[in-house]
Amino acid sequence: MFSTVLIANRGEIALRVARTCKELDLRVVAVHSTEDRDSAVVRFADEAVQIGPAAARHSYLSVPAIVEAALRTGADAVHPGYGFLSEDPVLAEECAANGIVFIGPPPGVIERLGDKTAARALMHEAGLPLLPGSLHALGTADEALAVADSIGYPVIIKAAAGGGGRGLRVVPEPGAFARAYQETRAQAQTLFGDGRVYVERYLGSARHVEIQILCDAYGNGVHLGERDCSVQRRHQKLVEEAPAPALPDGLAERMGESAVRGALAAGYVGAGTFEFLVAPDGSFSFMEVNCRIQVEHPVTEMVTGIDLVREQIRVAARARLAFTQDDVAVRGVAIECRLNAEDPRRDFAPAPGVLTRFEPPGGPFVRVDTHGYPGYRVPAVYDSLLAKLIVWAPDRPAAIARMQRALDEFHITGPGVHTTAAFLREVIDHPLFRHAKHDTAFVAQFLAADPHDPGGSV
Amino acid sequence: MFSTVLIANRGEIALRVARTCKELDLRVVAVHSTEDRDSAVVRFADEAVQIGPAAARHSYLSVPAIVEAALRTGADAVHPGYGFLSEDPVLAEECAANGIVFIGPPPGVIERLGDKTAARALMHEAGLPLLPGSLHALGTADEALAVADSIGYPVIIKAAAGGGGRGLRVVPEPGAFARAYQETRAQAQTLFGDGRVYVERYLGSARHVEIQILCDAYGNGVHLGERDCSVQRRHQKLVEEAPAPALPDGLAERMGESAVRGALAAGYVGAGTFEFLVAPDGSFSFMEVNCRIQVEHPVTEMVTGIDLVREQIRVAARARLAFTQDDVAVRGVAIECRLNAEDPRRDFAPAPGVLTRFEPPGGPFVRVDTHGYPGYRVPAVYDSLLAKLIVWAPDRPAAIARMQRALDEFHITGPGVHTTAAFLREVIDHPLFRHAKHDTAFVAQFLAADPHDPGGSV
Amino acid sequence: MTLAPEQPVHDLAPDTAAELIDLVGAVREHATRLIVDLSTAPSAVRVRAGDVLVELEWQSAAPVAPDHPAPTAHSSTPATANAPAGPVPPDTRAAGPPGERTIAAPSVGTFYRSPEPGAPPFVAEGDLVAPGRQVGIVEVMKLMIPVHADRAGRIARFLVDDNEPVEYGQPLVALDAAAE
Amino acid sequence: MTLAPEQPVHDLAPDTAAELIDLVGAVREHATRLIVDLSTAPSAVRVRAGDVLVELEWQSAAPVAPDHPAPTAHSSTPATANAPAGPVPPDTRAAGPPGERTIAAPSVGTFYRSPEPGAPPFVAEGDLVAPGRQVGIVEVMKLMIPVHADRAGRIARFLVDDNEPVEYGQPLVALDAAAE
Repeated sequence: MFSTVLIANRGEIALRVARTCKELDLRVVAVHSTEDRDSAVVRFADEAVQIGPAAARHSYLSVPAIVEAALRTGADAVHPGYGFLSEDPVLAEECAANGIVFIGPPPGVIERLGDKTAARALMHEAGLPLLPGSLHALGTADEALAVADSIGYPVIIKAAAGGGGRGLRVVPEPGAFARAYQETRAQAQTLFGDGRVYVERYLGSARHVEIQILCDAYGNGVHLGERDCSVQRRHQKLVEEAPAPALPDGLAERMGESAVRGALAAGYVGAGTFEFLVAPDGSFSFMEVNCRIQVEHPVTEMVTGIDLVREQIRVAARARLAFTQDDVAVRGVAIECRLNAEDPRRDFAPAPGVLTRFEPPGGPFVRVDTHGYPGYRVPAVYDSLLAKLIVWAPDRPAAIARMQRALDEFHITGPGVHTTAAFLREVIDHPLFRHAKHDTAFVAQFLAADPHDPGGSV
Repeated sequence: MFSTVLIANRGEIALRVARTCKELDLRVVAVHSTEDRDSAVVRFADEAVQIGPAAARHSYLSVPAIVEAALRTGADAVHPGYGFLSEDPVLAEECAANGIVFIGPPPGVIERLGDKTAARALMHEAGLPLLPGSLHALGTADEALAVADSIGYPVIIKAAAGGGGRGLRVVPEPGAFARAYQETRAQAQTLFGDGRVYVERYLGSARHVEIQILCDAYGNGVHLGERDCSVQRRHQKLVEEAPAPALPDGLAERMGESAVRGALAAGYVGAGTFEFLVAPDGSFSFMEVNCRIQVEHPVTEMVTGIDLVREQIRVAARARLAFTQDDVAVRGVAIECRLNAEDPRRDFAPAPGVLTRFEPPGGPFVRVDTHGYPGYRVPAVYDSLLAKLIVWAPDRPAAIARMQRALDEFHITGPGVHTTAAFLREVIDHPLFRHAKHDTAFVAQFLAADPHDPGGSV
Repeated sequence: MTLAPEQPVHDLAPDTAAELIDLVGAVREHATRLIVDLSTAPSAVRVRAGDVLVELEWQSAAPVAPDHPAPTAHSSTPATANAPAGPVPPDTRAAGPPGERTIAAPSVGTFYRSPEPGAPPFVAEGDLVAPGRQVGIVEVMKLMIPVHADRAGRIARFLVDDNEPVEYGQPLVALDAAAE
Repeated sequence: MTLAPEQPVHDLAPDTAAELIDLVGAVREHATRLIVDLSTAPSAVRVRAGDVLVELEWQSAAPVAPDHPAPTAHSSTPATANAPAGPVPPDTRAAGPPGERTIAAPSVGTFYRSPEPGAPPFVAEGDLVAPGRQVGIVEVMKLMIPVHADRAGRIARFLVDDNEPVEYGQPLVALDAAAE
């Protein structure tokens, strides 16, 4: 096992990782920007290093600054959290070159699965079902149009280097294709420095269901069940739950087996997520692999009892998986709500500021993962995720009732500060969600009919 | 099901009960003294009634005030919590007389089991093992001495109307008996208005292990496993865990079956606790029944996934138990620490005051039940329990590591405010506890060797 | 300014740093609560305890919206531990003009102005009462608890109607104590 | 100003430095909390405990942006979003006499005073430097980042030894700007 783990992240996930490190009796090094010098993880860590200014590209995205901090503090492992450098093969390589363990898959695996077309081709070979579409990045607009025509409309154009809901464009009919193709390529070049795109069929009504997998360095892999993340706004997840409600019998098991097969084919080591779309007819299609711990990992932890960050650290330290697929049992239902510092009445504009009141809910089967505390100043320059509220219950109606209670109990106020708590309460209360009849279009439909978003911009 | 539940209690348990009521979509009425008008449950409840002054005997212990408040607010059920009137047959009777459901056992059952000698006799009949001792209250000192002599020393003298660790006296040898007998009788008269006492053998080294039971109104009963509450200071529990560590194989099951048999023999309805002592030789003896929800109920909830307050309310509403003994599965290990507003360096003297900082821990598998919040003024006039910190993990070492982490994360400060958090950290760290070699004498021995209690008064 | 020059404190023995740290916390807390508890924003506040001083001022009469601790509607009464038998400190919920005192409910229950239905009330508005004079009844679960004036004065007005439910400590009767 | 002159406190026994350090921390902390707890910004605040005094005032109704109540040791620097290439606002951890400015580390890394081992340092204490003059190097992962003076002045002293690890923003060199 390691002696010291440097956490190359901020916000709730940095604290989340630090907590498990402490439980494993590991020394914790936090790195932070000037903006985050009073952050919860800095207060929690054994040591903190200020690695750069507020701008993430010179702090949380600076590989040299992070490796320098690791070397000087004697860290023998780096946990990248999610976002930032979590899926950057360069950090993984630099860590390896300096004798530091990167807690994540090997750099080559990150690189291959990070290229969404390469990942599609690899999973196709491994026998996973894909949506009709291109297995390789597309060339000229005419070539791409021919592929789109052969798939049938609507199609979705995606950046090969994209992921996390960015660099996407839906094309409803052939006449709109050429322009959307150029725009997506240009956007991909801007966002990812890589203009390659691919096309696949777009499912207007589908469930986003993903499988959590865990592999050790000895070729053993298990899945920890599925999560439903269909409650999304503009491809950003808002509410997640495990298990996925109202799936056809046996579907989750088949998806789980597919994910493990795909992971082993890719040489995966660590915790990862296979994202699938489930069509109304019950068929499922591979979308992409996320080579990191996910924001929504707690719902899997709550139903399996397995601390995913602990297992990440264990397998990174070359330990074998301590359990087999048969040992993994899912109990009850867990739901997560993401409370963002955003104002739903102003089209979810960021609403940061000082938290004059910050009182998380408590009591039975309620978990809060947050870096907030009374007096904390939510910075304007980073992601607006302020807290994850997770509840568990024996069944879904009880979990929904518990989430309602817990959301009502969460008191966050401050000058200029708004959160999505009340909006999430309405989402959870909605009959479509309560009856598990929702799909990925649910929030957009809900907002279109709702005064939260009077401009109707969704 | 009910429409409105009045909670006849204060502090963390009032909020705990209110949370489950909300989840069951029940209207919540809080009652409070003048001292508690800004309390968490008052803020949480749908309606609050000020029923009396700070002195509990004119507020939380006033049956007329509570029933009056229930009638005027349209409450159709009263939840008594623990302590105060939770085991007072008069409140149960007055509720019944006014058409209100008392959420607890029938008055006759409370009365019979509240008389510790009657309870012993009843459980003896039901075949439960008792410690050698008197089955009835004792008469003259000479008669009592003869009983003690026949039991063999040390013996313990207990108030028939006692319970909860009050009204006890240990007698090491015959010469000390007469005086201790008179003192215990006088104390019992003062504390409980009932001078009757009984005698049983005193086990110097024993584990306190208790069984959680749940019975419906149709003669169905189950147990939800055991809790070890051996970490006690002056008969007050400090740390509890489920399951009990290092018990001989099959013992917990035998105790569970005994408890259910005893409960059904008593005509029990609701949630209750059978307290046992487990001797070093692995034999167990019935001690008493607690006819209420216990402070330490969360550890059972965490390992079984069953919300005990919910089940209390359901069976009080004449619902049948929704599960059988076979459905109850214990998973992992849960530990609870009681954080009291006390100063361990001043012999655990109450240390109340305003909480200028109050930041409970969070993250994976951590639960906090507390009525504290930033700015809350902990009153001096009530019990010093400020928060219960509960953790869950797949095994005991991981649960202990998690508790250490969570205790370190709990920040409570204020002028004059002290808590037992750091003391509990030392208890949890102690090799005897870590290796589950501790018994009910553990804390006293620990304190005798420790600077917390320089006077050596324990 | 406005925050006037401060006089030195000569007579107190020097405190230890630890004592001062405790004290400054308490004084600051009380200053905050003081402001929070006020319904009208002050333009300056000074709280001193021994060697500890907290002062604040505001440039204009901007509303000081009390933030936190978030009190409920009845936060401003100091809690006390009086038994119902003794004089009950009234809530300030229905605070009247200065000089006016209130008589508070000795129990949760129902307030009656008369000994029994149809009977004349114990007292009427405008009556002069002596200390100990009964002015009403609070009934709790068929238990009749008399309500007495705890001082001499003139009955200014009833704050609660006949046969109305009351909480413990709720002001029942306004008494003009100055009118004695 | 509006905060009027304060009279000295004569009669208190001199505290030890350690006690005063504790005390000033606590007083500063409470002053911050006091401001944080109010939703309307005061125009002046004074908190005193014994020999320790914290006073603040604001010239206009400028936004009092209290950061938060539990700052770490380096709480008093306003956070900024400058890129390393630009001038780095130094921490006030090693604040010197008034008029003195510091040059801050442009990156986490190791500070060197000389271009290479054994070579003479870029500048020595007492040197007059022009804006843009290189005064050192911070090495991060074999990348050499020059440290420049951002204004003219005299090198007052080095705040970090040669070959010592530094954090981003850490003051490296004290510059007497008035000595230009």
